Amino acid sequence: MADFFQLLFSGLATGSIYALAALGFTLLWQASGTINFAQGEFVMLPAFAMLAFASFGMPMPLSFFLTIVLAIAVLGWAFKRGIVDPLFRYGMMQIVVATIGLSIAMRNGVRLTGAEAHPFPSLFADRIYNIAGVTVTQSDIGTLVLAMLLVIGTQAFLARTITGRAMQAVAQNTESASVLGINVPRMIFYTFAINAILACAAALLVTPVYLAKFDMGESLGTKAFFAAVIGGFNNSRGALLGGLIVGVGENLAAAYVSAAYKDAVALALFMVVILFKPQGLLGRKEERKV
Amino acid sequence: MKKQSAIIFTSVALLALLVAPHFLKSYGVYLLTYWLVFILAAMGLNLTVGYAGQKSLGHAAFFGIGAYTVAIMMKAGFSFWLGLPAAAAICFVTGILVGFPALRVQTIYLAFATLGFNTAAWLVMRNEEQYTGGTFGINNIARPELFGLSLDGALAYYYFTLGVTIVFGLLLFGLLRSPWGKAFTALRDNPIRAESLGVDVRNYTLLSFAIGAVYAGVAGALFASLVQFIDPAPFGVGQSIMMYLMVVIGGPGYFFGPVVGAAVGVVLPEWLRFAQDWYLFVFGSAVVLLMIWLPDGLLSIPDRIRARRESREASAARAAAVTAAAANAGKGSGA
Amino acid sequence: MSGPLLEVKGLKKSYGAIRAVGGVSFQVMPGEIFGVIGPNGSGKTTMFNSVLGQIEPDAGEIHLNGQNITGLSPLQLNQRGVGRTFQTLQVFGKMSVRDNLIVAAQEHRGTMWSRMFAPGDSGLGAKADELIDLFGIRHVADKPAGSLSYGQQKLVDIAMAFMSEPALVLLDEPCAGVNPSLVGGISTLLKQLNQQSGVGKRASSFVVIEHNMDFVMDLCHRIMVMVEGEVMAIGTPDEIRANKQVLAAYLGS
Amino acid sequence: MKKLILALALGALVITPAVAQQTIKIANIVELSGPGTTSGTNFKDGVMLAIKEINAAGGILGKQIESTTNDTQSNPGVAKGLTQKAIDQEVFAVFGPVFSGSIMVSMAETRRAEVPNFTGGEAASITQQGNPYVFRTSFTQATAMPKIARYITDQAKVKTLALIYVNNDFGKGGREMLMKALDKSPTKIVADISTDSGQVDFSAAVLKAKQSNADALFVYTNEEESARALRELRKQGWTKPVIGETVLTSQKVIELAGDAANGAVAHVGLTIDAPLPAIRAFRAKFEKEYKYICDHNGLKGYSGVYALKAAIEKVGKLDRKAVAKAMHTLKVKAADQPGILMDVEFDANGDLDRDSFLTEVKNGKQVITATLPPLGKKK
Repeated sequence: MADFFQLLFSGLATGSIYALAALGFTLLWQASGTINFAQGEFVMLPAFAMLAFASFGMPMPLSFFLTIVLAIAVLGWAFKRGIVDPLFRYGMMQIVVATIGLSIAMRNGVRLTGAEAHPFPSLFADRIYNIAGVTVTQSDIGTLVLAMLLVIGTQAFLARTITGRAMQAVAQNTESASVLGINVPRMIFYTFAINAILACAAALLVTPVYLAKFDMGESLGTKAFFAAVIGGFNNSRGALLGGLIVGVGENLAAAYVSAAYKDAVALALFMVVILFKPQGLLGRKEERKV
Repeated sequence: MKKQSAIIFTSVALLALLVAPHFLKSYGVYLLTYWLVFILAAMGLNLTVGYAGQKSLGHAAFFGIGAYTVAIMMKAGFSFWLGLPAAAAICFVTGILVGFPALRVQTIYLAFATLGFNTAAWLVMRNEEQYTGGTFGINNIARPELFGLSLDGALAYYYFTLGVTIVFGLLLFGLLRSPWGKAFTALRDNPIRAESLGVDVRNYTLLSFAIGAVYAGVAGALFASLVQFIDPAPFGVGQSIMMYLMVVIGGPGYFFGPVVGAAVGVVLPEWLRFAQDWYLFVFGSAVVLLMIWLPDGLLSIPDRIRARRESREASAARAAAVTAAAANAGKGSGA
Repeated sequence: MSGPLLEVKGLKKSYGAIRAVGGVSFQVMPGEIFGVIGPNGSGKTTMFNSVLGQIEPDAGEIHLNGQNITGLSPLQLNQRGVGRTFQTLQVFGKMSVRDNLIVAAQEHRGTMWSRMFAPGDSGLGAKADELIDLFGIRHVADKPAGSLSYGQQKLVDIAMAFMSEPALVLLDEPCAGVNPSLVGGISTLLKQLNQQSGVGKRASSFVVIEHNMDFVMDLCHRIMVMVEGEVMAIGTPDEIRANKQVLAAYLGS
Repeated sequence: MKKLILALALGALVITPAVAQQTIKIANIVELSGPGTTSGTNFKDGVMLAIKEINAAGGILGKQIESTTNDTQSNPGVAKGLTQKAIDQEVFAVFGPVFSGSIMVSMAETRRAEVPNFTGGEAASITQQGNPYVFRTSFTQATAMPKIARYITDQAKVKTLALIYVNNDFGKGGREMLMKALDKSPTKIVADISTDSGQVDFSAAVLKAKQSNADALFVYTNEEESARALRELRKQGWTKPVIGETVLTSQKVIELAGDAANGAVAHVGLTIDAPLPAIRAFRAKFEKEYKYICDHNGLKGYSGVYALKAAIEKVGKLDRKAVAKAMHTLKVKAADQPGILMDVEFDANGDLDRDSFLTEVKNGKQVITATLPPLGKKK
């Protein structure tokens, strides 16, 4: 039984990381119908930016702050203006292809600085706790708690603040939102900015484990994508649920089913969700338009 | 007029394809063959995505199924000529099965479902080692013979691939000109209206997947014999996304879109190698810029020029009308 | 012998607690133009969609030529000779006008397999030309349908419904959004089509939903008035005009 | 941007045909993107450093080495084309690729064109096909695994062993060779645990190893995954021996795993931490040139070029066939050819053999605990 909880807890810690990246997927999808295939790279770039600032001797909090500013400008504003805005009216195909191109460019651009994995300072002390036979590290707990707080905080922001509600109104119905006098382009930009900030936060939390490497976004992006679909692409809470399900699912599957097919469990769930509840476990149904 | 120029253009391109390899060394011939293989695969995807409007991100799975079918059968001692139709048949059936989700879900959800199928197929290729060789892959896949002629040489295999591509290209062209082509397009543009007009949405959806899958399967079979080695890596989701990119960049729903798109996906990175370390960065950026510049694909350029000319003429006509009206009004007030 | 072409018996449909259609019955005779009017929310569209197989009714039966067609899919209905138009524009934007017309009837020619690699116009070229001329859209016949003006697209949309020479055509607000100057034209066209002015090989019946009262009164042989999911009256235009109850419902009590 | 223009200019230079026979052309065909990037980059940098040194010292037989580098994207289909391109350009030898799938296709091409091909791959099957033009730059798994198996059985006295491997050609090849080597020994493998390349969470894998109650654990994954596995082992309180091959005690793993790497034991064919002056000097040069510490792949590329140099000098002329023939049974002494770093011996298959080391991580440093003689000498 302790073994089970060991797996469960590790899975939750890993899953909360997926959730954080998945949240960005769902936010962008809701606000602008963007499926960002460069989402993993959006986490990788801030990790390198922080390392770069730190290498100039800046303290971590300052480099984190500067990275956020930079990310809002580049991953938020420039991404929206340069890629999403011109392609928005053409639909999903074009944005998918453009973000694929973007991910190739980002990954290989960073690769030019080196193909090595770099260690990344952890926010948490290197301490291990033993609770009833289950060993957890401080970073497991810290990552889980912080990631949950970020997801819940984003939720609260969207639900409780005027700006957040305006953003949700835009996500649900752009036309009526603009009739209500909401500045739609600005709200969409806010969503992109939040996505950029979340990416920075995710970078801070995941990089100590994933290690700063040019291709770290690849597997993170895929897992987050699965998580977002399972949870519900148009629901931010779904991202959390989806992330945790994928994280826990692959651990339990590796231990109790087959390590080689551990991804198949998340995959099977993914397929079932798509075919029988395509809006995701927590997503709301989208009307099929004639 | 448009038809004539298309015929001239096609014949010139064909002639170039026939003559080109004689001016190239083996690397160039290999690259051209590689390109042809991807043209064939992308043609199939263009039918599924570009004409029938079914968003598929699982095309590389069919490509892999075709490749593994031929490789495994040839290793078991069967001829390539048995493997090729087997690959096509297996892909056809799998394509129909994969089409069923498309009857339930559309747009991005369909893309997700096909992506899931691709991942599942890839896991099988990697894990079922006794059949597929797992991550070691299958090595020394032979090239076929045709009427006693060995296709082992680079040039012979190139012409063989070219021949297959042309035959399948003509078949697709014939299909798209037939009522089926219209039915697929109707399905893409407006499935509900199509059904109310008697278009059997279910059959055409499934067939759009199945026929697309056959093209990918045949391409996969040619790929296995071309590289003479396969492992699961080139049949993953990444490859599906690349094929999707080829279709969209070339111009979905344009018959020659895959030709241009596969050139971007296969030949462009090779050509960009002069940029050395930067080449993939340049490639990725080029894709982004191309998409922003031509969201409907490279082959939309003529349409775009025509549309621009027409709108210019229309606005000129409008301006003339306004001037005339103003002149009339002037007269009226003057009187 | 000359029984009703379409017979709707006791059709009911509710959405949760809201009753959309509560027991509607009517008959449409061969060759008849049957109008359906009623205020918004009176259940016209729900009734329409039930007949067309878009939604499944809770109760009631629908018969075509005496055959029960309740619950058949739009595809099966089309195969049995039911055509329709939609309230909003539903042309295939990237196909030419001519191809739009051809695709509207090609599935009635031969089997699916016989159409594979068959000539692109399915032998429907002459038929399409006939309708193109009738509808006066010759000058745009080779343009993509999506590039036409709204009125022109509406004409294409209506013409498509007649390509397969259906026995019954259901028209959902054929004048919605159309320039008033074109309304009269559509009315004339529909009358011509109804009287087989060289198009249909047999008399076809129409069911028309429309808000434009003049149009309905001018076009239809009989009219059904629906209010709150019920049939208030069925009769000739003159009878309906004289019906006090209808007037009250329309002018508001 | 300047870099790009420079690259464009360089590209143009590469395309212009070199003056025949004045230089020795070498093609690097390596993984510079995709999953093999780290290995490929290290290998290429090693090759380039050797070329630079040799050219500065007057070249081989007085001729300068000229090199081109191309990225296989870790894709055999691309590797095949690039090998043909190199052959079209009439290179004297090909270096790379490192991934065994890619080398399988590239060596078929080089064999046809009779061009010596130096691979960084460790899969046993590469040299089992009777291809006279393919040469190793390191031990094969077929050489390394028996050495480590001997250690596991005889010295560590392990009765039951758990095995964590990465599910790719590298991991699976090593797993097969280890199983073969342990087949007749008293050591039994009691847990056989597959992990994915790029895997992040090793809790399930480590848990399974723990549940098997094995005396020791063998970890055979790439650098980052090894580091994560070591961390997870420490977290879950694993106290039994952790054994590996080459990667596990490498500098990169120690850097990434931190304290968790302490105590790990591995057999290393050629290590950057070997207490040999030649290797120390190489390490310093490499770090100065490329600003990172190279792994065994860098050593492979570097020493591979020197092996080629030795063979050409032995033949005394630029004749591919003769050089390939000389490579078989070539013995190079570090005393004569310092760049080879350690005495090395090639056999008739193109495999090489030499001393190797048993290493352990102590206080965050790789320490050599024993030097193992070549496998062949014991026979």
